[in-house]
Amino acid sequence: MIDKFVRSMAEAMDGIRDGAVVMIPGFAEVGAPNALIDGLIEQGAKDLTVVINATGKPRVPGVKVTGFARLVELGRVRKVITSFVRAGSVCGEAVKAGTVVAEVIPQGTLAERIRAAGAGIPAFYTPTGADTLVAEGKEIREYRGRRCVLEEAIHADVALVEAWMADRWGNLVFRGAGRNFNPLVAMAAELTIVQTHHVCDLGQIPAEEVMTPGIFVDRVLHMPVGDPKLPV
Amino acid sequence: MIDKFVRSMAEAMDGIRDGAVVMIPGFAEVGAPNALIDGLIEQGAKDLTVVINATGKPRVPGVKVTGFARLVELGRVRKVITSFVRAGSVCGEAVKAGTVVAEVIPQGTLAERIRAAGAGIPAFYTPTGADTLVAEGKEIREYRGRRCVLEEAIHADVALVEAWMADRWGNLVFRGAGRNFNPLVAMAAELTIVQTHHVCDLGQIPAEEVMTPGIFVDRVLHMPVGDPKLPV
Amino acid sequence: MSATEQDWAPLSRDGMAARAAQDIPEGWYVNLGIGVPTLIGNHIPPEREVILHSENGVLGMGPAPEKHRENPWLINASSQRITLRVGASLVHHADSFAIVRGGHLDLCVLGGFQVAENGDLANWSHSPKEVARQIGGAMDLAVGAKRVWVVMEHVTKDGKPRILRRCSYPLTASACVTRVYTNMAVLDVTPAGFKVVEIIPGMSFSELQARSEAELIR
Amino acid sequence: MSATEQDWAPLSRDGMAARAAQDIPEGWYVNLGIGVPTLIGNHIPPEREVILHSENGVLGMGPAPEKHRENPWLINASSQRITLRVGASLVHHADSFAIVRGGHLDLCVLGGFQVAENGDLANWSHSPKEVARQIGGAMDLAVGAKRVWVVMEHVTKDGKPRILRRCSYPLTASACVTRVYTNMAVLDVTPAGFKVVEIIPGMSFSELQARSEAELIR
Repeated sequence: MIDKFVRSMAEAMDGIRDGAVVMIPGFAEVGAPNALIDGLIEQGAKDLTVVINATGKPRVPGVKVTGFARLVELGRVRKVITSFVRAGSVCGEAVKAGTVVAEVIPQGTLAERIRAAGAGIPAFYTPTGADTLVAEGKEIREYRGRRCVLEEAIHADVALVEAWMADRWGNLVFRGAGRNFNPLVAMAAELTIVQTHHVCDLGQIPAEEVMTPGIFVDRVLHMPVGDPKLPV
Repeated sequence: MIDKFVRSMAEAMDGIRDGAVVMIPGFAEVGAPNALIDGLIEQGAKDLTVVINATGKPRVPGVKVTGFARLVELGRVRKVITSFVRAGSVCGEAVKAGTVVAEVIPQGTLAERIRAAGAGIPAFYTPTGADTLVAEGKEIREYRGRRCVLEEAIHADVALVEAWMADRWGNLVFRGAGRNFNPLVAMAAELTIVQTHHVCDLGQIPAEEVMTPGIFVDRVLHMPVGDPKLPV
Repeated sequence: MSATEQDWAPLSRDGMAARAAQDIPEGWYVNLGIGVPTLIGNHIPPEREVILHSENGVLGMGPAPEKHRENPWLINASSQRITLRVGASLVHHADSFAIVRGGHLDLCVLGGFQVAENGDLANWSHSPKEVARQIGGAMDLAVGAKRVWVVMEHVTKDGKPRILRRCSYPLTASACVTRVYTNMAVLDVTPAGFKVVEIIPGMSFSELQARSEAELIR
Repeated sequence: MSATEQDWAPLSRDGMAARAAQDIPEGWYVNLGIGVPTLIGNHIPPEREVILHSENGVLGMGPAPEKHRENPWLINASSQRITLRVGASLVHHADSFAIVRGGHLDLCVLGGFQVAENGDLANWSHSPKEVARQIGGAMDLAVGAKRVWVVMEHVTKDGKPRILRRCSYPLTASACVTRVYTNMAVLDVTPAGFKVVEIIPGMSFSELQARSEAELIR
């Protein structure tokens, strides 16, 4: 019997190596796999490349640094591929100090490069970013009269995913705007680890309503956490 | 008030021009927009380029030629982009006779090229087809040690779509395996025309369960037809 | 009235948003960028069906939720809690940006630092040397939408023009802007340059021109 | 027994399918091609959870439906009516081929005309001059799946070998096949060439070699 559920965070995080490329979805805390990020902090892998849409808000005095920013603060991140690095954020400071390398790219290009990895597309052209700083060093070709940039797929070793519902085959459903990057990173990683609010019996999710088929999922941890909070 | 419903087939077909590129989804009749194909036959546009996964089974004596094959038989199709041309089919005969040009490509490449048009990707690399006849004349580049073929997006003037449910904004739900190419062609065409089995009030389809958002849909015709038949 | 006294008042942020909202017809699919563009949503009458898109996968945003009736799972690209309109749909990020990049949005309205007379837009960075880079979805929107409008103050806080012959800040996209709504005027980007559509009451063409680097067309 | 008398019987189509089915472990995601490969599904015991994919967007096919209980909306890539297994999911064609091309299938099993010792596969056309071309999903599957097995008769109807040094028919994909199940043997494609895994009872290695163009490795 296929059973992708794991019983502990340690089991969920097992085997993540130093130097891994880790994808972290979520958009302003909605759909962010915060429990798994904490698990990764605990697990200890370092020298990570993290693929994440936004690298965090500016530090607020008195507010504890958590999540991805905490991973950066602990010196565990070597590189970040992202669409947002803010001045005054933990990551922004680390980039300024030269301890973290940032590849900052358009959000749509980020999403498409992740999907491309999952779909077996090694590279694609896009007009987004042509004639801008993000095209520097990239190949340009004209299609239908528009200059387009050649962008490569972003593959990951590990994806951390937050689902609303999951079954033992790893079929997933996301809630509201919590879908965002979750289905994409699940496709793009060698090892996809899911935290889920709810556990379903097999078949409880109708075939038409599965948002991420279990083929993209390796491990599922039942983690009934609260609703997402707005970032401070 | 936005209302994408049209009241007649003539209204649905209005403005399709000679020389148009028309996408026809469906997989062995499941999800095939047969009523709209009949409408197109009636409407009269000719010199068409048709993008369709399979161009039909061999002729069976005594069985009436319908659908796409009928369009070919009437001499209305100039070119077909497809993954299947069978010997002895109406299309196969037309290709042999030189009256129809066929571009036969891998099914996954076909799906991805259609999606690419809808997603604003003018071209992409894929290992599918490298070292085969379908790579002839195409650019090859190596990624991760594999030879990859450069494939371009396929845009359409018109997409014909079969939905199970639709609302007045054009939000669509497909049934079973009837989804197949339908959501893709809806994205890739300038004009997307839908036939739907059922009409829903706005809001009846939960936001999470919309399979094709109305932004990809221009016209919807209520066409409660029977279940798909297996091809002869 | 003496020549030095001004007989006009620039529009407020809400005033600019209201002005832009007037020009958005029913049935358009529209993405409203962060800042003043987001305010436009408040000025579209609810009976006018304009379908608002947000980069994080929401199509059909409704008005802001009432206090204590917020759904924490529904936010927009500005991380504000939102409601869904009846008829809304939710998709993942690649599908959401397929909407943007595939040319399906009728309009996106963005904030701007600078707009050039050829339609170049700069709205994300003041210098290529800046370490902090906040690109987000702006480059995708600027390239992908059928029309790109910019809403911004006509001049900077210290009075420097933003309506330029050529942008000095790093570009968001080239030749993308079709119209600009400022606190002083509405300008169309045409092949010949900026064409003035309207000026706020009391301001003359030459007063507007004096506050613009690019040459304006009447 | 005289030297001309054969002491062995080649496997039937079902025999080949049953043999291949033995080697598919629980938990694998598998695409079964048209023809004999499709029959493999009948030989996987239902309690062994193998998840079958079909190109038209089905993941988790179950056994064939009972007569008069068919769902006309559910078919496989061979246009046969199917059932869904509890736990199945349905996706569109681009997502279905993302599964294929993105390397997510543990295995696809294809029919073949010819397999070469370097793993080249020819299974869709007898000549580049053929007008009728039926490519379907074969090229995608051959390139995309983690493992590609081929099930085919060891020789053609007129006795010509299909296990070759080099394919003479147009390729489906190069260097993709990892294992071949014929009606006479199971062969692994290795860097050194075809390695014989097993031969049907009664057939000798030299008898198998005589029916193969490529040199076989014991």
